[in-house]
Amino acid sequence: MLKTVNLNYNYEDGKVALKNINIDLNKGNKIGIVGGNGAGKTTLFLSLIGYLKPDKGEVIFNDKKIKYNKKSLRNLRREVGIVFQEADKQIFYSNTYDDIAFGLRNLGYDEEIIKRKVDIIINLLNIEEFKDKPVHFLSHGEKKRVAIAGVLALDCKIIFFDEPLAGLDPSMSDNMINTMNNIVREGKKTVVSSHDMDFIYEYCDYVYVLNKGKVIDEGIPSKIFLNENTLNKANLKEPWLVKIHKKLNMPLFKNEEELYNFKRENIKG
Amino acid sequence: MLKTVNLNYNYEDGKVALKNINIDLNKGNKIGIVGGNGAGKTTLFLSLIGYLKPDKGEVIFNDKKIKYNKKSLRNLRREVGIVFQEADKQIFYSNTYDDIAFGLRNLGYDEEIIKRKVDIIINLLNIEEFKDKPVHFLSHGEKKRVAIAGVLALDCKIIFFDEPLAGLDPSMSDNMINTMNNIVREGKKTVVSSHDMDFIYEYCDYVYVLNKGKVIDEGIPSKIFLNENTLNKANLKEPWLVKIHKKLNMPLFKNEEELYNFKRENIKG
Amino acid sequence: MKKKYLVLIGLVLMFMPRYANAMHIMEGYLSPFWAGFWTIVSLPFVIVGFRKISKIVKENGNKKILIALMGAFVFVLSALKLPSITGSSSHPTGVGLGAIVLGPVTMSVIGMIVLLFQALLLAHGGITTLGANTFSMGIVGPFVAFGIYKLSEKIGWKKEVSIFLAASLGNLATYTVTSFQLAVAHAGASEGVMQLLVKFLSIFAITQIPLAIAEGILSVIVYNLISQY
Amino acid sequence: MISIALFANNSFIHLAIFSVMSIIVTIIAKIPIKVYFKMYLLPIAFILLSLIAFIFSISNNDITSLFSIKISSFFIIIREDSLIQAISLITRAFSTISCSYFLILTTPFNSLIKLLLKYKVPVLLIELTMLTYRFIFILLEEISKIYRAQDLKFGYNTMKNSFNSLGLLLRTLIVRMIKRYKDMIVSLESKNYDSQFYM
Repeated sequence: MLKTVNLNYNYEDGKVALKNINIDLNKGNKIGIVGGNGAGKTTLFLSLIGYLKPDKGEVIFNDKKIKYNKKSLRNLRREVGIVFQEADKQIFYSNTYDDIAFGLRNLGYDEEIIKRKVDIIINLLNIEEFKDKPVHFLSHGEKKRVAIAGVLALDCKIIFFDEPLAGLDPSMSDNMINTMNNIVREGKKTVVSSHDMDFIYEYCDYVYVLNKGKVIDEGIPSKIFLNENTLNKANLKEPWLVKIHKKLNMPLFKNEEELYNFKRENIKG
Repeated sequence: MLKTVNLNYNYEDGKVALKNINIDLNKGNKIGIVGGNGAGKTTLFLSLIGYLKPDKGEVIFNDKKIKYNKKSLRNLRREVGIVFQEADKQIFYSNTYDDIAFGLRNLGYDEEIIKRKVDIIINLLNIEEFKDKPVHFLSHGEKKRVAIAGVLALDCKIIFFDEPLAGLDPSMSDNMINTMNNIVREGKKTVVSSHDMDFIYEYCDYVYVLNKGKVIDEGIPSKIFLNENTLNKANLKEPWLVKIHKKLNMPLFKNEEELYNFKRENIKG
Repeated sequence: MKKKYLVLIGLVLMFMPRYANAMHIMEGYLSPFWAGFWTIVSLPFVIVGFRKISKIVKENGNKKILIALMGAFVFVLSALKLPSITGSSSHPTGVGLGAIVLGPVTMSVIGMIVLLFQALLLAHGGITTLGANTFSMGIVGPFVAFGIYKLSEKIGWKKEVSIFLAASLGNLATYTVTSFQLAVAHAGASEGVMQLLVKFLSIFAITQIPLAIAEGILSVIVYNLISQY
Repeated sequence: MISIALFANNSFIHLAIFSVMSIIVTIIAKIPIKVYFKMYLLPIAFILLSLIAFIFSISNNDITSLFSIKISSFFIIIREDSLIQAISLITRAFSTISCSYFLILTTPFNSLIKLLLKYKVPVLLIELTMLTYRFIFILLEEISKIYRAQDLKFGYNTMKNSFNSLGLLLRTLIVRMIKRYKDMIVSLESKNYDSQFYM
């Protein structure tokens, strides 16, 4: 659906930001993009939604090269949305409803349809409790949910999340992960960037590793995170489930539940 | 050195922010303050440095109640500094040296003394490599170190860190933890708040758990993080070392190294 | 809901200058006649400014964000304490810098929006006196600041001098107009306009002249810092 | 209510309005009395300052005055009519201020926007008002955090430091504002912004 072919992007000062990037978002429904700060994750996201025009190479959407005119970008962005790290930079209304409806109104929907769509999203994301509060009284986690709602309302097929867990406490993080799982269950695709390797390891079904603007590795998480070479090169840490696999001779659990089940079986046995 | 007695602080609207807080920073040199967003961690920090005046109760510094006049606050803040979460909001100069010297210059030191003090700190924090770069070219992690340098330059005995690892990638996080360990080795005290329980568990030697403005538990990390009741109440997660202790019948390792050593011994045995 | 508004007030009280040297005419200080009069006087300027802004945002819709950010900036500036020689503290108006950057016509609209929020959020000025305050802070202040800036540029003075004069005289002009507005509104049989005006000017001068100087100095510092960047 | 307060010329009506408003705000809307009266500190400063001008006059005689002090050949006097005028001004000010506080404390901003729409205020002006409102809170939070960090490093302990720190504060704010502007444009584009904020 969305992929890149030999994508190259240079900053204005000529420095290379992205070099020969080939990624294909068909490889999974929970795709992770990992890499240190400055590896090029955000630049890649912005290229994928057509905001940055590559210097070389293409972004392919539904088997067609994307064009950088208003109409085709508009079509792209109906299907591909992005949730930025700082909610305050993507909420423009002090009224939650208006903000969620913003993207829909830009597309010229009828108010009636908008209301229906927004209500569904408000329900889905559990926003009802605070939907009448002015935005500046919302907590960081609540604002993030409003920002996500604004993107979900557009009924995008692919949603990018830039550091979705940044600044969230453990319980809000769980909440966010739940929300993202629900989105995938609705048949949508999520693409996340994060510094939290435990989260990436458990959440994602396919991972791209970026380092200095290049994809240095890709594959399913268990493959990526067992490759010490990749982790060292990109300055990443092993998720703890991988650590106990390697150091304690445990099986490689995909997630915590597997570990708990394993223990139970062991006790039974 | 610094402690509170029945500290109470209410927001302007009368909402309780801190309730009967009794904490004593003599209990450790790496003290952790944990709790969900909105539990009152930042408010507590600001009360401890005299920026917020409690509605009831006291802050005791060197066995004396702190007074809220200019002179005594000045004395307090020479000894107690705080590094905030967002580096961009506490770095004001485009030149690293000037920024580190900011506090010292405000106190009216001679330029010569300032130079000596700043050079020591630059050395300690290993920021020589980028001390001549304009601040806006520095990475997030580098900026954070500059912010820390600005506080350390004042020769504070106690330094608060509000979410020191927020937004840092794994390798920058390691760097930050190293820096904090160095600071403790210099005979200073660090007090940290964080959402990262793995970090708190491994780094701290004493932990206070805050929930809705109250201290609901305190003690050494292994005590706190084994208490499921506390963790549930404050919506915190178990560190993974605690998880493997409980679920896999492993000994309770204080840090990763212990686990690795254990493994080696096991292999030998 | 009410609780939430309290948070807002908390925020506001936190920023509220401890000693207010109010520049704006308070709610209730003008009779309906004068409130209406100054609204009508301000209207043409606001309309011209509005037309100009309409043209700007038609060319580039993103400029709406920029203009609103500027408005918010002027607002937070006015919520800031400014060190002043008299020992009290008060706020800068931001009128000088704003006028130099955006032009005086645009400032009239931004000034009006800012004044509306100062009345609503800071209880500073008032809704019925919005017209009068727009005239002094949104129109006369910016025009004087801008005029002086252009003039001293033409004479060839140093940029710092131009900015200092523009910002501080813009500030002074605002308070002079405020005094005049109060004087004409309250002149009666016993005291003439001139008598009242002299009294207002001399009382506000004590607080306002140091403040105008402070704003001038601050504007120069900000200008220097930004051109270094 | 505010227009009654403004048009009325009777101090008793003013005091009545003031009392009713204060009671509604503190008892029915449950705004703490302490906070409510703290809000009056600012207008009181202005009122006191301007009252000096209203009440005291300089004259070369003290024939019509209620009170006078002689300073060399002048008298500083208080005239009866100006005192009456001042009292009526104070009561009017208090009653209109109480009305606007009532408005501030009980009307959500969005209802205000709806009102503006109803009265056919140009849409662009409403858009700008709405955006400004949103950004005010963002910038207030920013400025308070920057100010706090400076204050804790002794940035405001002398007059000279204060000017320097304020300059740095504003520069930091402006730099961050420019960054914010750029990021917001990206976010607007991703939502197909067509130069219009619909309400």
